[in-house]
Amino acid sequence: MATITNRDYQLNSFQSLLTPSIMFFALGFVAQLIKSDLKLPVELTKSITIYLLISVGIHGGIELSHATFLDAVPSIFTAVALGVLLPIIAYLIINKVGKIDHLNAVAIATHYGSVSAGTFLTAIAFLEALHIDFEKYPIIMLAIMESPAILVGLVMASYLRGKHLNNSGAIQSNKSELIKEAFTNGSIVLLMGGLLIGDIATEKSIKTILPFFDHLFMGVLCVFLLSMGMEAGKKISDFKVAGKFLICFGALMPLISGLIGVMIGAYLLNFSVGGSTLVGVLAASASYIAVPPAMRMAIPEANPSIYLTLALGITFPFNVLFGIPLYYSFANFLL
Amino acid sequence: MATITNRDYQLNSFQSLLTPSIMFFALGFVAQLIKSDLKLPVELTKSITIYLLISVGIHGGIELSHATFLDAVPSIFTAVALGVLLPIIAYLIINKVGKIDHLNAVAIATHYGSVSAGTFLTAIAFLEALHIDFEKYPIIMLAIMESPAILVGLVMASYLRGKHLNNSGAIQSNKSELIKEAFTNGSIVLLMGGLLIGDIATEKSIKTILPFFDHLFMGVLCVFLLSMGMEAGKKISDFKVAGKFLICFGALMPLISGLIGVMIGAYLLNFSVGGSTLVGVLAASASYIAVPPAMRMAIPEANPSIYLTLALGITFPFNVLFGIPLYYSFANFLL
Amino acid sequence: MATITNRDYQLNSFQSLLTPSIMFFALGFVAQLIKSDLKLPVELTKSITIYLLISVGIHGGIELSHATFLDAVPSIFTAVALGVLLPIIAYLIINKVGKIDHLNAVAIATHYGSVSAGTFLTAIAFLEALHIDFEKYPIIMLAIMESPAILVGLVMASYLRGKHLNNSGAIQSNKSELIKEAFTNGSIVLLMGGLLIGDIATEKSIKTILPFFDHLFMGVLCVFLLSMGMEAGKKISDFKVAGKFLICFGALMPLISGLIGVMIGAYLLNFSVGGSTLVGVLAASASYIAVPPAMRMAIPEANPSIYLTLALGITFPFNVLFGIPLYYSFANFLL
Amino acid sequence: MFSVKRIELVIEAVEKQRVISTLKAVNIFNYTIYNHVGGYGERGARGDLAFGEKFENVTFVIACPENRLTTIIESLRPILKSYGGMCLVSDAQWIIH
Amino acid sequence: MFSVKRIELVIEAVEKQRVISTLKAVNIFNYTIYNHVGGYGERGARGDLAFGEKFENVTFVIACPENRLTTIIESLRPILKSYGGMCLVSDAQWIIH
Amino acid sequence: MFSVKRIELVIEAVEKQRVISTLKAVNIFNYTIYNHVGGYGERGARGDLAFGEKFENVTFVIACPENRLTTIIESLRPILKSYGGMCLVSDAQWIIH
Ligand SMILES: Nc1ncnc2c1ncn2[C@@H]1O[C@H](COP(=O)(O)O)[C@@H](O)[C@H]1O
Ligand SMILES: Nc1ncnc2c1ncn2[C@@H]1O[C@H](COP(=O)(O)O)[C@@H](O)[C@H]1O
Ligand SMILES: Nc1ncnc2c1ncn2[C@@H]1O[C@H](COP(=O)(O)O)[C@@H](O)[C@H]1O
Ligand code: NA
Ligand code: NA
Ligand code: NA
Repeated sequence: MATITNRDYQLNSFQSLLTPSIMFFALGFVAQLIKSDLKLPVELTKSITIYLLISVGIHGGIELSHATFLDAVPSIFTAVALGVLLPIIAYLIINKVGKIDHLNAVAIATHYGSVSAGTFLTAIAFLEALHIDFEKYPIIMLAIMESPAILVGLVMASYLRGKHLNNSGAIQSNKSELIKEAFTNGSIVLLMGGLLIGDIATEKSIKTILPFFDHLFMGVLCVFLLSMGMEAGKKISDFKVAGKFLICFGALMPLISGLIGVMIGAYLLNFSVGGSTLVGVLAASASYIAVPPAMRMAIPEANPSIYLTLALGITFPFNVLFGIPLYYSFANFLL
Repeated sequence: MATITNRDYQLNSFQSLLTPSIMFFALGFVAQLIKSDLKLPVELTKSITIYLLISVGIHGGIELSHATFLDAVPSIFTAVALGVLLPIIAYLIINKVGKIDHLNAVAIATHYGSVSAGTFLTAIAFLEALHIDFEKYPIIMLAIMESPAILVGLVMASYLRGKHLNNSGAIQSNKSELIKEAFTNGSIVLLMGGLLIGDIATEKSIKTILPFFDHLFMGVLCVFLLSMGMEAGKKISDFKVAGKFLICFGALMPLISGLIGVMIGAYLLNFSVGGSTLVGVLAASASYIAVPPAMRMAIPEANPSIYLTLALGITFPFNVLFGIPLYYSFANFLL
Repeated sequence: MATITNRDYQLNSFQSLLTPSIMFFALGFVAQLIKSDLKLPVELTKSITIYLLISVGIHGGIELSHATFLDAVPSIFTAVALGVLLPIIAYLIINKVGKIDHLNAVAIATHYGSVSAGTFLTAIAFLEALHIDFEKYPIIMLAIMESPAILVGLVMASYLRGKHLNNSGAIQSNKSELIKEAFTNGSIVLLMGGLLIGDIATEKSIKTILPFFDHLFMGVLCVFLLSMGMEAGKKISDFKVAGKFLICFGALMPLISGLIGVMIGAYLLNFSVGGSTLVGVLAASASYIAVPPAMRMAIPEANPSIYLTLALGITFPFNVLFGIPLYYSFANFLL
Repeated sequence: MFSVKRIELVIEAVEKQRVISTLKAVNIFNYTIYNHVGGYGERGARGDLAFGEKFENVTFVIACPENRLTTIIESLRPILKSYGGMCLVSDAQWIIH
Repeated sequence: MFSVKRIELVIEAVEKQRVISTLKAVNIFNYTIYNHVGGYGERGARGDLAFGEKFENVTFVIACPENRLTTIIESLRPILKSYGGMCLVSDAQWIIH
Repeated sequence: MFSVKRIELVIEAVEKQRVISTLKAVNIFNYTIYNHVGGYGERGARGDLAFGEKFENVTFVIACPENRLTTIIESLRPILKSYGGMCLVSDAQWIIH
């Protein structure tokens, strides 16, 4: 794979931008820009997200049924480390460089330590379109990386509250409850459940459910990305609430962490081009499902419009349109 | 195909009424008549409509990827012409023959110049059950015919308002907004988007999404028609609001325009039996998704119960149960 | 099949507990226990239920298209008999042994005379995982057994009201309306409609819809059981409202009626192991869709929390986890 | 602008049709309805089940002239008696359009 | 706690954006909105079709100081004139937080 | 018929459980709840995202005797302080059933 010529790669890469899933993302985005009245029922998007998480889990589980738990340890460890370090880096950039106030900075930073399953799924579609194989451990990492950043965010927030702010009379949200929520999040349950079931179930019985969970995957993903394109298109009009610095941050942060992630994948975890790309995507992506409500509860002082706009309106489309091919070519360049 | 014997055709045609999709339509209709508490979630019907529009679009796009844009010009021109002429004919019949007041007449007439994707899809199921091939241009026509009638309706309404009515103090709805909406309608976006994606995407990448968008089509269509049967059954009880003249109109108008459509398909566009049938169906069908809300906004003086009952309760079931086989046999007879 | 060694059977049986569908049930249950915020949209669960009922109906219809109506008579007769007798037995146990008041006893008992499609579907998944064939008549029985118990419940309630209670000023709910509803219930319409369509439609045309209604079945069932696991998990926390006696009843009653059902299937209807298991499951399962609202209307004096908790929180999970394998091994033992 | 009574009736979804017919019987045709309403009352929790809008509440809001109030209330009372629910009445001004 | 007017506006879903803009034009930015509202009025039944939230109602609830009431009402009146709907005004106490 | 206070509380969906517990703590068990409520307030728009009922509002309607009002309001105030929302109180008549 690494011997692919540069020209070939460029062709492939451009062609890959024309995969149906990414075109559907663009379609949704454009529909929003031309103010079409197109609407997907919220329940459809939620149902599709559930389907995709289970499918990815099962898929990973089937592959992992050939591996031992020990093999997964480095990936797990890396996932936790990334989840802890990325929000701290992000916080420092936002607060020190961007001069954004402490609590808003923490709330935003936390999103970048966690992950976006939608971005991850798009990356898988991208790799499959290019017929690039990839390790399955990143799927476990996807499940694991949802939570640590939230904990880090909680810790940072209460440290900063103690140091810089005198507590207002506001209710302190129950921290142990928030921590519990970070680990029992719906996406984690579905991913981990899928992984486990794909791992445990006999090959024969798994085969009966693959027509649903496997054959339809790429098609369903198209509808998901159509919906994500529309969400991104909606959020893009909120640009001004974020301000110039944060808009740049929303595109640069994934770049930085994506490249770090690819390097970690390639050199630390010894993954192939495909696997390293996925680690890059995990690092680069910002959560827009699990973290926003957690931050809303934990840091009610912060402005949700800002972090939602950044994660959904800037970082997500950036990764889908530019980030993924970039992390892939970087992985390709390294290996 | 034209050499098929008459008896064979009759057999085929009767058997075709027993396709699962049409039986599901009947099931929904009956469920409503016996007042079953059966209910499909509104979100399910909406999701299925989205799925079907995308699927039809992709399907058409794949076929059209072999054609040039020039080939499509006559179809596009015909679609616009039908969209302009049919509502004028319908208006004259309703207002002159039926003595219905100007604004209600315009509101009703507009529906008959536009199209019903549901009827079109049923016709495709019908043709496929009979193994009849058809041209793909009618799919483009389906997308195009949504809008022109709405513009014609707007123009007629403001002309008639100026001529016959002194404007009440009511707000004049923003016309440019309504025109924009006529062209950025959700169904158009999905159909056109699907066409484009099916056209542009590589054959390889399209194949990955066909298990979802192609293999499931006929099954999903059954659930759609079940739901449409229920809607039609609900509306049928509103018959009396329409009055005798309009009830007849609801069955005769599609007959007239359907036969005109088939002739245009056969002689002007030189389509096969299948393609001509579809042009007939486009001409015959009345919009129940895009036009009603447009008329509600543009002509608030008109009674929505009347045009909804006609389009959904009379013309739609008429076309599904009698119209489609009729237009098909007429096309068969001509070619 | 009957010559299978005991050890083999035990292995098979344990392995069968590890079918994906049952693991998804467990996943949903656990998600609820650990208070995950996982939620499936209500519309998704409803849509899936509709899909499964139609699919099972079509499946049965295809098989029955080879049979004559006469062949089905014994099954139909048995279904009605079970629907009449089981609620009476249940009432006697609840009222005489458990000393629960008359009206609550009737309301609860009625649920056990009717059936749960969810349990039935799980049983089918179980049998298919073990590659056990089964007769299709139980599908007709499933449709038929929804209603008779409701009628019996109505009769019992009005008899007991006359005998033991002086009527309060409460409105008497319209009985004929309730009876009509018992027979035009949505599930019955879908099942019977599916059966009919699967029976009448030509093999060719049915084949076009099988990719949707057949190939996806087992996968969709997983999502259904995930959702059912969550519902069961929610209800389990309401245990205390039921009281010790009723909790035991919720597990013992299905045991009794399940074993009766298997015997009837094996000796009276001469079904195979698979078919007898399904009759056992029909007898054992308690309705949680059709009967609760009927009882709410017919016996407003009874406490819905009790019968919902029993049917959904105790009997359903009992049957899924223990009952089905038990009835199967009993059938295996008999035949 | 003129004074009306605003009736707010929260009742089980299964009783929806009965309420509509009852209102019709006393010549009240206009109402606003909210579906999928949850709640907690003497009869436990409502609106949290995957099956069944049948175990949810619906809310009717009815604006009526003051002199029609008693008739409407009395016609609804038997339904409230059997099936529970809440019925609040307050004063409001109707903006003529 | 201070006195406010509670405006409850039930109107066709298609008019949602127009209402929001109209309110903005008179400097009212805050409101609560209920979607998928059904009803029956002079223009027939609403909210029972598979297509189209476009034939449903939405309800706006707006709490405003008493002295803003007339401005708001007058700005909404033309919409009510063309598209029907119900608008009720009542008294309430706003709990300062 | 007797007089009650009608409390109408619009608050973020994430706070639903906290409100229910808070009400329980002051012995208020009965309420009506509307989910999926949208709105616009000091903290921006609510209820327009594909993810997340968590960024929607819910509305609680609570009818209570006048003498319980202050207790309830005071118990809810801290929640309103941290998470915003609207709380209106008005007079109503409860129709005994
Ligand atoms: N005090 C109250 N305040 C608000 N809503 C109530 C109250 N009491 C009852 N409800 C509503 O009325 C429904 C039926 O009440 P019940 O018949 O008491 O179970 C409940 O589910 C609530 O939605
Ligand atoms: N008297 C009323 N009480 C409650 N709601 C009403 C009343 N009149 C009208 N409405 C509501 O306002 C909507 C539009 O009314 P209309 O313009 O009269 O068709 C209806 O669909 C109802 O939701
Ligand atoms: N003046 C108002 N009138 C109606 N609803 C309001 C008003 N102010 C706030 N709300 C509602 O309360 C929610 C939270 O308000 P806030 O905390 O100000 O963002 C909003 O999303 C609205 O639904
Ligand atoms: Na990240
Ligand atoms: Na037409
Ligand atoms: Na049973």
